[in-house]
Amino acid sequence: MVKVKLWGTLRHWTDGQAEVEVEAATFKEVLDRLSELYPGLAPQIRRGVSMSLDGVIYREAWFQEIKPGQEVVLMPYMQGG
Amino acid sequence: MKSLHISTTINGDPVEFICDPDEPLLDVLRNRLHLTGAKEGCGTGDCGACSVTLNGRLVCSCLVLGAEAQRAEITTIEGMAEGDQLHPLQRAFIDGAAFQCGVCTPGILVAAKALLEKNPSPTDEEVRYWLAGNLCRCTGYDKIIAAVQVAAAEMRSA
Amino acid sequence: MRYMTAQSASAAAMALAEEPGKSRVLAGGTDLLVQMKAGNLTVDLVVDIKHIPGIRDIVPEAGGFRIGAAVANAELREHAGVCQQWPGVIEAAGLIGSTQVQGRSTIAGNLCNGSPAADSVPALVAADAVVRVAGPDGTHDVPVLDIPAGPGKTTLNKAQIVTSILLPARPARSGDAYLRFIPRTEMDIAVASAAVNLTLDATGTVTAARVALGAVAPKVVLVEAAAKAIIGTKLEDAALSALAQACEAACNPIDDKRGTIAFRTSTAGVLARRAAKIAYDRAQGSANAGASK
Amino acid sequence: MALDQAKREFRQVGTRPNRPDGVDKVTGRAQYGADMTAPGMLTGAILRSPHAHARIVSIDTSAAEAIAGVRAVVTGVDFTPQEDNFLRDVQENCMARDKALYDGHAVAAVAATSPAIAKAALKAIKVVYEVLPHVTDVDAAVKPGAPIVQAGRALENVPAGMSENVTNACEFGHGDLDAGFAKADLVIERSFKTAATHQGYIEPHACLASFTADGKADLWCCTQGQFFVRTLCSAIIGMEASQLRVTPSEIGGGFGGKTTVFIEPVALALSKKSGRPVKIVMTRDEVFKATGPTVSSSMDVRIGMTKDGRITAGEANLRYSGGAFPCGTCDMGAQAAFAAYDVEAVRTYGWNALTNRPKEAAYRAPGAPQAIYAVESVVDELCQKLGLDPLAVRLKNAAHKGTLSSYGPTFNEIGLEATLEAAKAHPHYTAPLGPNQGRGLSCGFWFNFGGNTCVSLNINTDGTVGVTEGNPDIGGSRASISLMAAEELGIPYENIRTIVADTNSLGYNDVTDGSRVTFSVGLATIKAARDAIAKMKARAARFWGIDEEAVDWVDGAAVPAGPNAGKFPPLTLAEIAATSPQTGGPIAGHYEVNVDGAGVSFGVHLVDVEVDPETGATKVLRYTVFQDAGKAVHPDYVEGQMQGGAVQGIGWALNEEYIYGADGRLQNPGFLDYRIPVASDLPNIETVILEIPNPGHPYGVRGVGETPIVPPLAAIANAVSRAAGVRLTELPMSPPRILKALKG
Repeated sequence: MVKVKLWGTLRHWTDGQAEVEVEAATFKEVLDRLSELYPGLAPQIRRGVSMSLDGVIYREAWFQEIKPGQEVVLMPYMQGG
Repeated sequence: MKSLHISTTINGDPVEFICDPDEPLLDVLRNRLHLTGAKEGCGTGDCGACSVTLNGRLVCSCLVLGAEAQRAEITTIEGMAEGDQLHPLQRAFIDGAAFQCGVCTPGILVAAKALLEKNPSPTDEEVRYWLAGNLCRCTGYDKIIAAVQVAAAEMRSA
Repeated sequence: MRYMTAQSASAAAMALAEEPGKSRVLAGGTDLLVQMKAGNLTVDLVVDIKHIPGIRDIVPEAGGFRIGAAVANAELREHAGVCQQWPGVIEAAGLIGSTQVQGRSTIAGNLCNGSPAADSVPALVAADAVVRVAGPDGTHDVPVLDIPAGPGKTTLNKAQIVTSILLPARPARSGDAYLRFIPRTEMDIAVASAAVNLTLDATGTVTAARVALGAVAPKVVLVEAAAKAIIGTKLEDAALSALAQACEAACNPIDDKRGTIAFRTSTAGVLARRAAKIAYDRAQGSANAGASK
Repeated sequence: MALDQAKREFRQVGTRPNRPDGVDKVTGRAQYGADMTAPGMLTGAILRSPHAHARIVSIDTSAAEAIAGVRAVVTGVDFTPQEDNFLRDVQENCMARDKALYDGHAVAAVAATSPAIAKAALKAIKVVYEVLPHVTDVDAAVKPGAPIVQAGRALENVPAGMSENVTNACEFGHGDLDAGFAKADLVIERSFKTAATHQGYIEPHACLASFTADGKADLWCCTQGQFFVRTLCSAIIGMEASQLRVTPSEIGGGFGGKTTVFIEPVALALSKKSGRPVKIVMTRDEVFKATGPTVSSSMDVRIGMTKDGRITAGEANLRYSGGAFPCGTCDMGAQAAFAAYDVEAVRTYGWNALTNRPKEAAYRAPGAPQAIYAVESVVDELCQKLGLDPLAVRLKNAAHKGTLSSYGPTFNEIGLEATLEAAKAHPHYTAPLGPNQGRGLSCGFWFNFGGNTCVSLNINTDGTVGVTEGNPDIGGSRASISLMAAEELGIPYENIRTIVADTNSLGYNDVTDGSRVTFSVGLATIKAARDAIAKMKARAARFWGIDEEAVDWVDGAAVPAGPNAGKFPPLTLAEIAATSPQTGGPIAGHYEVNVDGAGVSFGVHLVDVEVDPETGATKVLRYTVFQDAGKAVHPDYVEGQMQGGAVQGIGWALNEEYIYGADGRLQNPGFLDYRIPVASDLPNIETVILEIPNPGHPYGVRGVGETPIVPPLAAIANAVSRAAGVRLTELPMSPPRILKALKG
């Protein structure tokens, strides 16, 4: 199980939980499980989310492996100028 | 609108062109003569990217009519290097990384050359005020001022 | 549009008079071309006056200088005599636009463009300069104060052109100064400006003064009350405060993207005070000429 | 690809060679967007709405079409409506469909045989508008009863009951705010506003489109991302990406503003319709009215601090407006607001509201400068009121490894403390100040990112190397990339030529944004060089008849290693290249990747100003920028980013602003009254580069482009507020605003 930290906005669709647990080994699996378990998150996930893994931000790397114990944080899709 | 036939001198070369009476010299240079080194950043004399000299005076070519070039002497960035020898300012700008995007650079070089011809030993403040009409959005001007001073020093010792 | 180069003032006036459409005089073109580019001015005839003999000359006259209407400000600033005699006019002329604009712009053009914020106009008014106007009916001289008529407007008719501006002779112990306020250090239009021209007696008391403000009313303002406030003084603090107050009272500015009524009013007073001190120092022959550029 | 722990000594990286495009750019030879021409080219021009908000009742183009020399006219109906919201917004920003949403919104376009005819044709187009009420201020836009710019655009994250103009909402943070504020000795709450500012690149947008009868098209344009231009234009025009080749010209500045399209789809549509190449060059007026400014903002910030300078809680409400289209920049601002601080309780809320202004485009660290300005202003005021040293307070609260960041993740190695220490140690921090002078300090933060990147590296038979990359060189990146290739290959910098490719010559490259190019393209270049080296080692191994594994690459040559060490003389790159036809054919390396691991970036700015108490004029006296570059590949261009960003921030703080009249029209669409800093406004901008290697890059490189625009807003505001003795809370701090504050 991976603990996934959610930013404040997303908690509206997780019954207020700031952190949820999903069965996933990759970034893509995290996203898929979250969309299944919390359908309210799907629109944001479709628009784009990035993931921080132990403080390193992955913009859209689906196959990025998640190892047990790693800190997983969802973030809005990064943009720059 | 009746076109005008103009005879002029650009970078030492005799040049003839046809232009509309209301056509700015900048448009003539760029669109009719393919001297695209002068840039249009604003078209209203506020950015200096189109700087050239007209009878030895630094001007914005967007604020000169092509018609006024009749029998005038114009120099542009294309005339700054002598053959394959870059002007000291041009070298100093490359050496000193005095530009990032480079679109304001031709205008700044033309303006800086006019300054050094008038004042071979300007203070930094004099350089800054002289170039106040040449907008640069990339560099913060720091390296531009430094490069002008490097070239000025080289030209003084030459 | 037609473009013509006039070979004489009368030929220029004639052409302007005969043009049924919209006509404009071209000297430096730094305002005209901008207006044409903006598309809010469609011109049928442009008369380039730069080829009129003598119109690019500066000549001494009656102890002062006659400045041709097509003398570029860069040229004017290189004239040692004018610089020495009228430093305030020179600093005002030198503030018009960038170095590039200086290479083309003229004080006559600055005047004829009719902008309430024109830099050289308050200095010329303070100097009591006289404008020579040529028209189909000949030439006459007009005080510079009588030329502006409001934003973008002058009292000249369509066939009249300015051919020169006379900066008069001045008594000993005289000095002038011009200051403007802009948000940056260059490249802006004056938000408020002040020119002071004064003469001292041997004791350092002001015996004559002219104070003019720019950008604080539909046209340049000659503030006689401000001059009165300093005549008979040595610019003591009280006199300077009275000067500033008189200037503020003379302001009738607008709120716009460049400044507020309150800001323009208060700044006009500040600038007048500072300009008066510079002019005073100059009149005393002091080297302390803190030009704003 | 992680940092090469061994790669600590550099031979070329860190030097300052001349940029390869230098001569072209000092001789006027470099070709920018407007410098392109094509035989038979038409001039395109765009008709724009004079109204801030109006329904387009009808457009009659017949009179324009009847003018001799007019070859095509297009309006909104010539573009197929897009299903996708993002694409539809881009398209409708390029050409309005039912409503004109801001002053300057495109409503029709023409292509004609001369600029004069094009201008006449625009005048001949008759548009009937039904003028609608408008709103240009973000606070007004969220009020009940405000004119609705676009209905039905709110995302699911916007709470019910808000104005329909609110399209986006977000919340970040952690901890118990009430408990945090209860621990504070002093809590300050302030409201701030910042004006929209423009990127202000000197080169207006320009493009040349050539659409042929067989459905193929070429597009030349100045852009930060030719591949993204292809994505957008092919979707909008309804053609396959393979049929559209986009070639970037030299680019005259972008700063984020050239990451999207404005005129390119219009030029393509006109070219398609006319069968001729069509060039469109924006005027400066058009650039200001219709291309991307930043968001404007209205913000409330509350921060609690103990007497000894510990921040106990922070809260920010950020109301941004990205103009007439939905905009997610508030997400970035809300994440960045408190990123520099280690705070137990922090909460940020972001909102976006529609207004009748041009669509926001990215501008260096989009969203961060505003939020951090507000936060850093309040921190500074707390320091003032509690009598604390502002730098000591920043150090005391600085985020560091292990800090739970305000946007969620726990930080790993970050360079903020080291940057603050560098500022503390610098003589600027303790230099004396005169009367009416003040010193300001601010931290800044930006995420940086990597992104999709392809590099191709060709070994020429004469021993030189061509590098092909896909990101326009906006500030010397060809030099940096050449340096990294030279470093890796072990050959002289001069033997490498790096070019920027069109969209057919490489796979997809993300836009030049997110401070990504030196980091990502550099990484891909190093990898591509290693790919080529592996191939050259294989050739050498065959030549020597030994195993590939038994060959090393040392100083630009293959050398036998292990048991064969010293057995054969080294084979240089040039020698291997010269015989490549005989040894198996051309040698090239390439690398394709979506790079992650950019690492966040911090900067600290110090500034001294003097405020004229009688006029409110501010003079910047001294300015020093401290920033971690990871590894400065070409230090000149790193310094250039730091200096340029600082100066853009100075402009933002003091004078730059979009000014709208009561009629909803932009009052200052030109460089005369949109006042970017000029040379005489500024002191030298001193730079201090720190080099704390980024573990996500083989050479430790960290992006540097965006962070420098973040701190200046607050640094200047803090300096001005201290000099003036009164807290300024609205940008720009123009002289009338400062004078008003001074007079109470």
